[in-house]
Amino acid sequence: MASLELRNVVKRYKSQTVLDNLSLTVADGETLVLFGPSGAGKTVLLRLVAGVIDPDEGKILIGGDDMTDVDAEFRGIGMAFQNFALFPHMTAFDNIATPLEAKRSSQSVIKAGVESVAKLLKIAHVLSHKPRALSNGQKQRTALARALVGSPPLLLLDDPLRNVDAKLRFEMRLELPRLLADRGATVVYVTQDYKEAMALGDRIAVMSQGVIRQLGTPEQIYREPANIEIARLFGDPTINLLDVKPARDTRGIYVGLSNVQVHLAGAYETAVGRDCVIGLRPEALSFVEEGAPGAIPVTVEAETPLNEKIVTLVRTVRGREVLVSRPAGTPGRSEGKAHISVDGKSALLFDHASGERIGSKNVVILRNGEAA
Amino acid sequence: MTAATTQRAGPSGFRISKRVLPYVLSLPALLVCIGILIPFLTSVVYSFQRYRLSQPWARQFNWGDNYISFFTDPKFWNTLKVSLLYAGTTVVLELLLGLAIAMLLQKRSTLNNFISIMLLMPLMTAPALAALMWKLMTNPGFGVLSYLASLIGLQDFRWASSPSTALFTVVLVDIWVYTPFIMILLLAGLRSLPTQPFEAAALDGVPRSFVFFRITLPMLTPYILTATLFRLLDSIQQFDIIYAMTQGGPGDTLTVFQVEAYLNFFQSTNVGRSAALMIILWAITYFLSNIFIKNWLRLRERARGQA
Amino acid sequence: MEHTSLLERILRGVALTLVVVFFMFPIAWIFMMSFQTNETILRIPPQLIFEPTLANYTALITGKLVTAAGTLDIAFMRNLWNSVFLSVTSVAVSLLLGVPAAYAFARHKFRGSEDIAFTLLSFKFAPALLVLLPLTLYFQKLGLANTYIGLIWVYQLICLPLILWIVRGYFEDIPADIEYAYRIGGHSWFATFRKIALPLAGPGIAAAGLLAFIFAWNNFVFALVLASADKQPVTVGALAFITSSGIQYGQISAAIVLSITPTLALALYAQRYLVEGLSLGAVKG
Amino acid sequence: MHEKEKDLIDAFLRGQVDRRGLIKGLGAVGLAAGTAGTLLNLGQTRALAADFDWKAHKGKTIKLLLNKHPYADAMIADLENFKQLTGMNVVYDVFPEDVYFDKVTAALSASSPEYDAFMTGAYMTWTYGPAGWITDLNEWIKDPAKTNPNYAWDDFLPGVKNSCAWNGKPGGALGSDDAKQWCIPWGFEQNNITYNKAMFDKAGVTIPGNMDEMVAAAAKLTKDVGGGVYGIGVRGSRSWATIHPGFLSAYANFDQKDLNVSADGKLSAAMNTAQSKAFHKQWVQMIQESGPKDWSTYTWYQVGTDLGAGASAMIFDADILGYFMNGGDNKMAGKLAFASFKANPAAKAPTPNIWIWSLAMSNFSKDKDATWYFMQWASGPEHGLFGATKMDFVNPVRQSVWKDEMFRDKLNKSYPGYVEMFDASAPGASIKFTAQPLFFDLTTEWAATLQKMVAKEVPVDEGLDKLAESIDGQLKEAGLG
Repeated sequence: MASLELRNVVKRYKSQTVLDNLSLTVADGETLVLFGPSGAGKTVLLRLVAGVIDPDEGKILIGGDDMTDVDAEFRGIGMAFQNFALFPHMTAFDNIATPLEAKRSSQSVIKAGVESVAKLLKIAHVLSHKPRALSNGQKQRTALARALVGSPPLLLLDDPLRNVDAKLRFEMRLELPRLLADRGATVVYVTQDYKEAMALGDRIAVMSQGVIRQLGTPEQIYREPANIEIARLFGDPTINLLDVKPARDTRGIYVGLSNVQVHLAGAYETAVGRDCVIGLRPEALSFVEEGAPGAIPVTVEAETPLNEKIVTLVRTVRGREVLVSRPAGTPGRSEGKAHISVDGKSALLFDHASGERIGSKNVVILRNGEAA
Repeated sequence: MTAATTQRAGPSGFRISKRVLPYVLSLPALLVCIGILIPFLTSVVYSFQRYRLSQPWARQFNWGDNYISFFTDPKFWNTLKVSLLYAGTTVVLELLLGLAIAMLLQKRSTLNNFISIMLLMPLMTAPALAALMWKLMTNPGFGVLSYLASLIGLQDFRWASSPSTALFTVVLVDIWVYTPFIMILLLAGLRSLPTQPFEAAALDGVPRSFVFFRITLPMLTPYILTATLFRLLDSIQQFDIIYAMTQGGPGDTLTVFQVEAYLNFFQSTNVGRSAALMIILWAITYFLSNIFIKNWLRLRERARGQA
Repeated sequence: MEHTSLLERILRGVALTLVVVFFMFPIAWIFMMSFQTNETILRIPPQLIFEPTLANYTALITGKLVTAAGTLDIAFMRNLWNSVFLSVTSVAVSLLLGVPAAYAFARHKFRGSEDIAFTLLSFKFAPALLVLLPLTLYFQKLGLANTYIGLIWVYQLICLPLILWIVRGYFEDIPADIEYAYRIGGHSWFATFRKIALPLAGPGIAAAGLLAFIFAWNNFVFALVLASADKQPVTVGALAFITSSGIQYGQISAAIVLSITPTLALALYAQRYLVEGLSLGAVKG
Repeated sequence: MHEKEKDLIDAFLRGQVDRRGLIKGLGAVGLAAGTAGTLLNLGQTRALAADFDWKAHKGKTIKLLLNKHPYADAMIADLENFKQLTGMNVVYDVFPEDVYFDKVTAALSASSPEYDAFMTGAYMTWTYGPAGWITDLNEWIKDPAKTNPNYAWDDFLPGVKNSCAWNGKPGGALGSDDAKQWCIPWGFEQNNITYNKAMFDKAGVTIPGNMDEMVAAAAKLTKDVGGGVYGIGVRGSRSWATIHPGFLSAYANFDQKDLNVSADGKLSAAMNTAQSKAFHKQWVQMIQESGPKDWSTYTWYQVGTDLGAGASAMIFDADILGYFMNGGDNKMAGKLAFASFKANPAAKAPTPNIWIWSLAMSNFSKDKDATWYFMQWASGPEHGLFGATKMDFVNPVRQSVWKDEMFRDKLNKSYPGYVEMFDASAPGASIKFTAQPLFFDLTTEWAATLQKMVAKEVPVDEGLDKLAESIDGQLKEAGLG
């Protein structure tokens, strides 16, 4: 058993609070992604769990045991660092072997262990090289191998793909989930890349300023972001955010977009008459013919292909810029006048002042450490 | 058995608490030095006494008299001026020269490595003996440097014996002896700088002067500060070179603190005054190094922030 | 950095040559004087041509010096041995005490760490003269006067602050993550210190150690004041050639050459560490 | 003993080999110079043993602190005889001259019992005596039970002996009735002229008879000898050592003093008199015109080296400095000559100031009686004669040694004019300074002032007035003025 639990953890540096009364539970075998901008406290949290820094307050439990005052080497953790943190004076083999040596394994066990994990990560041919002779991708795999080799029940991966090139990152993003699942370990994975978070996480914890803003499955985070900030972080191209003031008519609650009333599906009663921000995913917008119901006239400004999508920047008559995304190969407009329609069901509504999403349902919002 | 359970057995073995560990590591060094602190305090007491070894009957506390008398003593102000001038000149020149040499030798090659070790040889020569050799080399008759100077038209260059060139001469010897110290520290510093920023700058075609002032210097600053600090501490306490070359002369041209303190102690046996002089010197170095350390720590902090 | 123009390479070459000439000329001159007697050293004007003699070295090594005032016994080799012994042991003790302390200051920001570090440095401020007189008194009471142990202790004043502060800088330059990675891998702090921190800061330790060695080697006032003639280092020993019947420049030169040799050998042996800086190329990119 | 050694010693005794040749020869067969000397002196030792219990301190060990000096070398060469005579053991620390007095001050100021006796200069006893570091030796000298009957205290040159005796009162006359004998003179230096005869001949210069002639002679030598040779070597470093040799000897010849002592024992500066100013002007002019170019760095060593290497035509400094330069591997070895010097035309005789290497007894010695046994032997007539005739123990302080024909012959043979010089100036030779504890402060400042005058940073008159003012201030501050 290697569940992980943080209870009311506080970490301060000088006068600055880096982690503010944070609580979190990761189930055995679960992969939790810590997602957030730099400076959110993700890395600090990881180091607290690893035991290389100490919390000012709170407890850290691993597998149900209180590890708060236990030194790093006794916590049974494997960790991969963003900058790889390879030992520059040792070969890749020796680097990977260090956790096995700590267990005083025999030479043959070490050799077998290192070679098997190296084969798995496709670095068997560079084991005799020192880090300075390795490519970035090989360094990254070596670092990962070192974290995995001892089969630790708890794996901490600190943005391991950050410093590798795009191609490798893409490959790894495909490989890693299988790799981690095969190990059966509990994983805490830190990233700033939402796609990585979506691809790898059983659950994602979105952090900013030392607080977990939202904790949920990737689906939940994407569909029901807790606030504007999270909505903006997840999704590529980024979500369109427009100031609106919802109103009510007989058909329900609507917002006015370029004189077109777009009716929203959701419990937004409280939003009526308030200053709000509507969040429209670019894929929730689509080009329609003039005269179609709810067609909003726009001017096409520019068009870019993005992966398998085509993203179009359009300008409404009020001059607001909006991104529209459609799968590549589907019809659209690349210039001139056009019309778009909005899928009111997938629209998100946020309070303008606080940025919080309105009408939450199925959404777990965490604030000040209280799990909802 | 899982890894976690095996390892959890560990804490029962030999372990030092995280909080105690740093003290355990640093205390032996501190204790060894503290022993030296006791004589230091004794000297502080001496500095508040009227204490001439040759007049033991007149020994008594005169409290601040030794210090107060300095304020009205033009010789003291001269000492202060000369000491600071000497330290400032040597440190600045050695720093510039040391940095320049380190940059010339920065590229790793067998020749450069060999030259850098060879350049350490002046440092390996005991300053008192080095000064003796320089004194011979600048002798107007037998001195090879005087001879060479005369070949380039300096027929009557008086080196350490003229008030106008004495400072120049001892500074020259100091530079000769101690520049290698700064050079080797900065060379090690230069060579441990990360290469990425430089490669990036080279790719972007950033001008060399910009690279030097905006990348090299800031990254090298902690090393520069360490080297400068140690050099400054030694330089302001310089004795060997000055005493061996000029004994503080001609006139009172080079009566730096240590020369005055030495003469007061060993010749006049005026322990009180000698101790007071050195306490002032100590205070000055304390003050200067405090500034250095503060900056050093700040830079370290910033460097770590960037990483 | 490879795009150096021809002009620049020439200028660099010229500059380096000037540097080498300035720093090496006196050394070369001393080296030449060590093969001469005063008769050829003291010529007006000085000349390059001379008939080399090994007399100076013979005198130093056999301990017999023939001067205007007769044959003198000299203890130069004994002085040389004292220098080696005092410098080596002092630096060894300093490393033993200073490196762990430097590590503590670099890695553990503990209560009062900066104060302790500064205090240790501040011993370097104290002019030797300031502590020497009272120290002689205390050493006599403690039975440390005229002992190697007492001298090695006092030599810590020279070596310890230097090692502490230079090595500390090197430790701080090792990214903490590297050490964390090792500890998380299941190793104790001591194993981490020994297997990671020490090897990585090795060049820094070597450089600081060598500098401390040089400063210890060049010191003479401590031994002069605190010990008797049989424990004097080579720096005091070389002064013996300043005799009332004249300065024996040839012998002093030979003494300088002999006294530089062990240090130089040490430096050449350790050169790849000395000029390497941190061996972190891979980590720091 | 091996045959070779025997042969060598026999040859020496037959006069076929000179002393240096003997020592070189013995060294070549592996025998130390000291041992060689011992062998020669064995006979004398046997004679010493009469009428006195030399074995009273048998088995005891005393330790000496010695300066690396020919005097110490001579003593060490003869030491085996003392050991045999007394059954005592003597160990010693020898330190280089450059740092010797620092070592003495360090050891004594710490009240270290390590050393029983040590070498010192008479000036230093003006500090050591009042500080309580050394013992008044009268107690032993005057006790027949402790001093052997052959010691002959009266045999010492009176000027030299008295210069080592002081009553401890600032300004107290040296050798007064209430004076304490702080040290026993061992060897001493008078300040006279040593000159390069060939250079004098070449420039057509004769030995100067007074200050005016010296200034003129030095100038002419500088001009006419050529090859960069300058006229006169004198010391100029920022140290008491610049004042005490030629400078003070000439100064005293004009009846000038460093300090005045008033009837009530107060001291005041005396170097700003008109006569003193005139003398200073002459001295400064002489250095500017004909001294070494880097005069202000000149110590004993540079003055000697230049003379020995032929860079200077004469020196006005210690006679034994010239003596040393006339030997060894010096270029001018055997080409130097000696003359006494009387700066003041009106003076009757030369009045050289002197430096006295002496033996003092540490107050912290654990066995002073035993120490005195060594001291009386080391300063006794037999060792004096041994040192003077067999080693370079010049100048001996005993009149009996100076009367020794072998010694005079040895000098006359290789050191032309030395004996005459000595005979002319010895009667007037004594310390010309006023004994007082600020000796080093005042002389160092005096030297610094001279440097400023020579560098033309301050006019002579003004410089002396300032110096006197400063010295008066310091004397007052120390409670002496």
